[in-house]
Amino acid sequence: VGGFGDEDESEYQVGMVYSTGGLGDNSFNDMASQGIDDATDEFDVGYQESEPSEQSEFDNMQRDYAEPGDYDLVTCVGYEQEDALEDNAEEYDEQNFIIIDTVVDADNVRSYTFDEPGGSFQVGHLAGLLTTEEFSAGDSETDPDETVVGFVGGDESPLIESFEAGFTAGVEYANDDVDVESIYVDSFDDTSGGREAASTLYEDQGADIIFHAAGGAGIGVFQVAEEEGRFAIGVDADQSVQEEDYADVILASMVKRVDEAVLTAVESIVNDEFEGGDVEELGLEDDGVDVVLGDTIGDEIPDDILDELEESEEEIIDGDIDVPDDPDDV
Amino acid sequence: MKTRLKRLLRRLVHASVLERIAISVASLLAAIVVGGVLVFVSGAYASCQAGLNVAGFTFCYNPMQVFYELFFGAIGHPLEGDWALRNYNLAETLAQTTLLIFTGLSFAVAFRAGLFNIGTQGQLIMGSLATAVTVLYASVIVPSGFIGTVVLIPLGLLAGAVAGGLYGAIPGALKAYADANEVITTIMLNFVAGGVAATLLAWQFQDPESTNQQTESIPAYAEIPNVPFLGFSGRWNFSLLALAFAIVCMIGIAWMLSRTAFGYELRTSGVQPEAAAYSGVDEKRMIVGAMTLSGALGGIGGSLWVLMVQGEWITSVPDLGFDGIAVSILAGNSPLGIGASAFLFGLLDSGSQSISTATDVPPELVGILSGLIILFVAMPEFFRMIGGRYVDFEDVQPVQTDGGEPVEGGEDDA
Amino acid sequence: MRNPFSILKGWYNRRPAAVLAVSALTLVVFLWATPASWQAATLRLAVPIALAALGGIFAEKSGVINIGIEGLLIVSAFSAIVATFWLGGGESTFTISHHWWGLLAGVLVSTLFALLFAIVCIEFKADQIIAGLALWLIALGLAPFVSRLVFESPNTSDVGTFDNVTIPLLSEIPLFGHLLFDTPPQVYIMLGAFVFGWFVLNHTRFGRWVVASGENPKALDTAGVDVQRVRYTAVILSGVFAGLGGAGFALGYLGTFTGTGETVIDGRGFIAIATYLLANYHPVGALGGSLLFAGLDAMQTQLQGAGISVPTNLIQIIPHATVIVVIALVGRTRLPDAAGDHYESGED
Amino acid sequence: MSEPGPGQTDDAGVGGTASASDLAVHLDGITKRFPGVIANDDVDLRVERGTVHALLGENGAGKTTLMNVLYGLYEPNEGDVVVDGTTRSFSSPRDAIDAGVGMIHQHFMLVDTMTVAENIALGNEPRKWFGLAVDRERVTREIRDLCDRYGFDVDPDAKVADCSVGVQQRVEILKALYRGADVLILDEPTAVLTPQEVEGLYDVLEELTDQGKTIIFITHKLGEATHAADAITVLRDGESVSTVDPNTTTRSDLAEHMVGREVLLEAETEANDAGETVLSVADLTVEDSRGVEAVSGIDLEVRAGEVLGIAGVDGNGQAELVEAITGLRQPEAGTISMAGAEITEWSRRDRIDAGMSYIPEDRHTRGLVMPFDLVENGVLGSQRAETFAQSNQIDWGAVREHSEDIIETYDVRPPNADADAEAFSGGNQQKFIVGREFERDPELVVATHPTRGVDIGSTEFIHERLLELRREGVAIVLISSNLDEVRSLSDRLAVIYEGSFMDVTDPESLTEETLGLLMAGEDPDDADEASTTAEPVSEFGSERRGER
Ligand SMILES: Nc1ncnc2c1ncn2[C@@H]1O[C@H](COP(=O)(O)OP(=O)(O)OP(=O)(O)O)[C@@H](O)[C@H]1O
Ligand SMILES: Nc1ncnc2c1ncn2[C@@H]1O[C@H](COP(=O)(O)OP(=O)(O)OP(=O)(O)O)[C@@H](O)[C@H]1O
Ligand SMILES: [Mg+2]
Ligand SMILES: [Mg+2]
Repeated sequence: VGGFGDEDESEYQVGMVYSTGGLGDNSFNDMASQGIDDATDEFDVGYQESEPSEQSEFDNMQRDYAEPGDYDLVTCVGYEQEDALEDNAEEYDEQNFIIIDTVVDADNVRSYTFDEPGGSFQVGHLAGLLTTEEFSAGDSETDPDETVVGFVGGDESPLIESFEAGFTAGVEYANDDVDVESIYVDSFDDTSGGREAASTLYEDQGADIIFHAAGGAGIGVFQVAEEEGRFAIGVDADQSVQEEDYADVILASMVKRVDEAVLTAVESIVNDEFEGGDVEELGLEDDGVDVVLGDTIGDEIPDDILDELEESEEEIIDGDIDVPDDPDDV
Repeated sequence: MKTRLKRLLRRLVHASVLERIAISVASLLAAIVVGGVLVFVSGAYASCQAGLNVAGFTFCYNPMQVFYELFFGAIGHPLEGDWALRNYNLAETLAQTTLLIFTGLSFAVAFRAGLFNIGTQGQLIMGSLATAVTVLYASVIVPSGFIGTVVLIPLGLLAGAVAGGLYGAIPGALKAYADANEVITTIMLNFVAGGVAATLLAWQFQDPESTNQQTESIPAYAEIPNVPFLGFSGRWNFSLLALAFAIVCMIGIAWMLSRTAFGYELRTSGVQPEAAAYSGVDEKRMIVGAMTLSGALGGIGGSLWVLMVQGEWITSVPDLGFDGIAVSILAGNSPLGIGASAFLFGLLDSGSQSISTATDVPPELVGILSGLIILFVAMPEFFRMIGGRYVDFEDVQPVQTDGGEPVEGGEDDA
Repeated sequence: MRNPFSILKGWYNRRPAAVLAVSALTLVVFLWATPASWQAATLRLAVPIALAALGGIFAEKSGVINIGIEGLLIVSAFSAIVATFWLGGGESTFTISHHWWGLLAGVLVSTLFALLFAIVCIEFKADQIIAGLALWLIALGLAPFVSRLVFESPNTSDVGTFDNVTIPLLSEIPLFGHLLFDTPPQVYIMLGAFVFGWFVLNHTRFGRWVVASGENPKALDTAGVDVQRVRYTAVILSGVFAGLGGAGFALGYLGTFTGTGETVIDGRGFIAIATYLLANYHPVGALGGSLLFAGLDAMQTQLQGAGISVPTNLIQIIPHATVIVVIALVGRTRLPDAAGDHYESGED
Repeated sequence: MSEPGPGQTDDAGVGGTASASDLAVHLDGITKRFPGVIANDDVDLRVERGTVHALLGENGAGKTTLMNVLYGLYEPNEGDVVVDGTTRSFSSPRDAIDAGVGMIHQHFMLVDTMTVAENIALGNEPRKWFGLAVDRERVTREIRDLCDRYGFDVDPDAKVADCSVGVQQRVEILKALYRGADVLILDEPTAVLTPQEVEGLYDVLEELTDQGKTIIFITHKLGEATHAADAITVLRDGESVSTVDPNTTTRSDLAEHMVGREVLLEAETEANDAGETVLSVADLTVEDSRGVEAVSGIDLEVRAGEVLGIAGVDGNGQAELVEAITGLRQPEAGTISMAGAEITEWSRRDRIDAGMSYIPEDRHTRGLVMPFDLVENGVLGSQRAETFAQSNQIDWGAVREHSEDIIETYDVRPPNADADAEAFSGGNQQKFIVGREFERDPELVVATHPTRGVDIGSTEFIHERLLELRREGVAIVLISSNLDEVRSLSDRLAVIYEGSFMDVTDPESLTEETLGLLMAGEDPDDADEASTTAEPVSEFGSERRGER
């Protein structure tokens, strides 16, 4: 029995398994989705998507694509899928997989990781410099008297902690006197949790800039930033474009080019060049992670600050600055 | 509350088996019809390249296709070429069936004792964590291989039953000794279980190698083994052995309820606690006992989830406990009916994956369907009104043999 | 054991002036000592709990246990967001009037679901607890289902939130002025609804009938009042209140709706039920209880922000654990005698 | 008041002598059918204005149904309801209320948690503030006025739950009067009252008729009908048998109309030698569910082959006393011993095993599991006894045999062990319980209201069996609010009032009047000095009719 619509007759088929934040997060998952959409435009590729709402569903969703053997590539988005994929890569050793944000050591899996600490260091540097300056843009302004900036994390996993570590290191690099206050929402989709965290940081702790790595929960951070007339820094995608309603509070975004990763993986399949077992590390040097200034207010950031950012970027790439990936090591 | 439950139970126990089956089937069909209409109508709002054009709208979803995928996809598309009985989809369905038998029994046992245990989910979380941890720690001292299997699996099940049972005993004791409404406490204890289990994990049992919140994987020999030749492929998360165990437990509970003094007392407590007390049942102990048994069954469900499906404990435990409520209610809370009902919900669950891969219809449809099924099962009166035109459902007529006090009206009198 | 609420009342009857003075002083110290962001968050987080509890009070006092109130919160929150989104022409919108229409839509949808629930329970004599659970499960599936159609994700887009409505002068009052008089509309709605609900229950004929219908429907029937109609009205009212709560929460606080897991409502409807049971169906007590649970909820982030490192998972269960402890201490509140029973006139 | 007519008249009798305009109520050929039952079959009832009209009949005769038709709760299948000369069709109580009909139901229709004033005004609340709020002051004022007019002493602000039954009845009457009722229907108003409260009620009825109200009074007690009514209509099996004038009709005539055959009004007991003490209770204090002391320091002793009767108005601690003895409630103080062993701390289970049988007051909630069939009910209480359960597995074959034996011996009808308990009529349910409890081979039987709601035939049978057990040397505690029953069956009779025994005596030595005083908590010795005219009990107060 078929549907009312027509069947997909593309030559190559890709199965997408997203992370639990789900599509519509305007950041991580949407970037991956962007990548596969780009790929369908460029190649004769069709795809199916699965959006698990629980971590325990990853295993089944990966199997669903691997079991029939009809898919040329299964894309696993997010570090949460690591354990499930470790098993499945072994059981379905003929199936090609890629995984994003973590490493699975198997011959049929290609892993893509990003230098999140490096990117976060950069936005931390930016925040650390701005918070003590008198800066206003849109309806927001900094408070030069308060030397606090904030970080809101999705969950307390090593990956998200590496954002915090890089961010904190960047802030301290900019100014030793500035403190970073962090709150973890324990969810990537709880807007209200993001709100509460941001309220606490802006109102009670006196933060004037918050960097979030909390997926959909980060929207709560933007909402409060707008209400309080403060700034926020986006993550994964250029959120001043994706969340244009908040463009007037988003200073910059720490972008991870997940779309590029997906696109190149599909390309390698189409060109029959796919190689498993490799880890592709995407960092500042190849723009795998990057600081993208806010679409609306980014150009108001003083040039001297941007110059300093460029210098620190060089130093990281050259290895002169060693960015920690654990908040305890900062 | 007491009279309400009493009346409900009376009505459920009262309805003949045939009527119960008729109502369950009718509820299922009604839910499918409503769900089908929903799918069709929502197709008008979805976007698709081609669809069915009616009255200026483009309908993207074909309800027939959706239900085809839901029911046949779940057993591996038997009407299409090269179908094998022991296929992957059926294995998924049966794995889910196995787990749901336990959570369904868990709800049923409490319900038959007059208790609404909404807390099977929490009991399952506790049971599954206990299983994983026990097996992991024991595997250090128990030799691997066959002996390991023989020792670790019963040990894991026992740990699950004990932990689930203890966690079920809490709301039982709160009800018996502090008069706390079990509907509220069990719902709250579900939330608490999630938080406590995650905290315990972080505190002691986290797999240091993993970025996820999970324990280490249990050794392969502690996973429930596959039946050679007969069984499904070993790489799938299903074992006939576990299903057989579930069926044995199901029959055991049915036997317990109908044949033993404890079962008799439990059922009596469920329909008429005053009569149970009159017959010498200690009401408080019965409440705690029934909740403990109910929790233990939920805990075993959790054990099997770890030992058969997941292979480790992770913080996101699937909603098997909530589905168990639906399973049991559809089965009229009869242990033997739960087998069929669990299979149906197993189909729905595994079919929802077929839906999400084979169609564009959001798989949340399945959640709506199970809600609708429960809603329809809850109102037998609806079907009686419809069915009453064709069949005479009323099976009990008051017997008036002498001038004694009139028999009370229907069960639903105010 | 006695309900703490009635104990308080006992004290109040003996020493009203002293009790008032002590309460006022406690409140002042409390307002002064706790962080402003926490107070504001508490008030806003209380909205869905308090309004759902008020709705639950009406339904249950009339004899219909509406455990599906959680489902009503879900559908109203979700449909409020969707309606606001659509009014904005499919774009995210920040036009305030759209939010008001969205609120109306949320309340309407919730009321429709309540009507459905009433028909199922009253007309078709469904078991109320099971039908309520079904209502919750249906809502739990329906919201993300529709969300995927509209937004291609179980989570909706962001439509922004209501702006604060500031009442001049009053908002200048120290300590609580900014809290009560410089706040988004749903907080005013909540407070207004409680005054309305309390008045209706205690001072109007309908309020008396609701009580009688839940305690002894036959008495009401023989007094010449149509019990079914009273129950229909009460259940529909519960839909209206829950709708205001869900839609107000979504549009005034969240701006989006998250459909994964237990959705963004996340058991607040159940906490509402616990709240009114604790308050023994008294609206004022229910409001207090809602503030308590909302305060505990808001405390999680406060503790983290203050650098107190208690595991997050443990902090998050504080409200739920509190419900259990309080219920165990208070014991069972007396449900209305006929709660859960069907009533049909003319049966003996 | 009408002329005293001949003892028995046809339907046109008492009512027929008055012109139609004097009839406050005329029910003309009412037929009301329920599935399987014709509750009223072409019933005629004519009630004159300003009179008390009694409606007399056995359980299930159709009295309540007929009045529910008049009150608009049921619509009749056939016949007309004529009130004040106009034919009405009531579709709800609202219509009846508007036509000036008020009804005080057998079970009070009061909301316990609300105040007297709120109950009285329910559904008719006056409003203030543009119709927004209930005008409570006005309600209170109007109730005070009514109380003054009819000489009631009722506090409008009291919670109904705190009022005594007698006061609650007055609240019901006030409720009807508040709605402007001219016709008041009282359904078995005396069932819950002490003899003294009954007297008070008669005064109220007189006051009401003096003020022009019409009263319809339902009862199945002959004495009440002859005592209080100006006319009596007898219903039997849903049909109106006759309408008679109480002044010219004898009680035995009425009884014959009611039952359709001649009736023996007393049971026979013979002397019996009592043996060893089986049950002894010392200084027992028990609290009820609300924590109020319900039984205060009771002592009692029952010996083998002896029946101890306990009389009293319901709610004076009988229920708590029985529950303490049978192990369903833990006493606060005192001891209970059975056959020499102290059993105060024993569980209910242990007491059953020790040979204690218990016929509970409420067969619907305790004595039988309604949705279970009689086989399953036959093992209730014995489910762990050796005879039926080995190693906790119930031998259903043996249980079935046992239940079928009970059904046969105790003539339970229909003799179908597979039918659910709730499908049996009350009398047959009771026979089954009695059989189960008697066949347990008991040492002690605690029988609470063993014949309540049971028809005369079954009552006789249960009494016979009870006396048989007594002959076999079983100790029996008999609690009943039916005075005839306790007095005729007991060897010794205790009267309980507010948790204490007023007196324990030989029932023969008690008059109806002293018994009434004792049940009302008054010391008959004081009363005896005041009035020396104690009536012989057998007359059942019918002589007092003349005093009106
Ligand atoms: N709602 C009902 N449905 C079915 N049968 C009924 C109903 N109400 C009454 N009956 C039947 O009608 C008959 C008359 O009942 P009714 O209550 O009028 O008797 P009654 O004379 O008031 O008896 P009692 O002295 O016990 O109050 C009985 O056989 C009873 O079973
Ligand atoms: N008979 C009456 N006449 C006039 N006003 C009254 C009367 N009874 C109560 N009131 C007033 O009505 C208001 C509400 O009374 P009520 O006691 O019903 O409400 P409450 O105190 O909110 O409820 P609760 O009894 O649960 O505490 C109070 O202000 C009370 O003073
Ligand atoms: Mg009756
Ligand atoms: Mg009657």
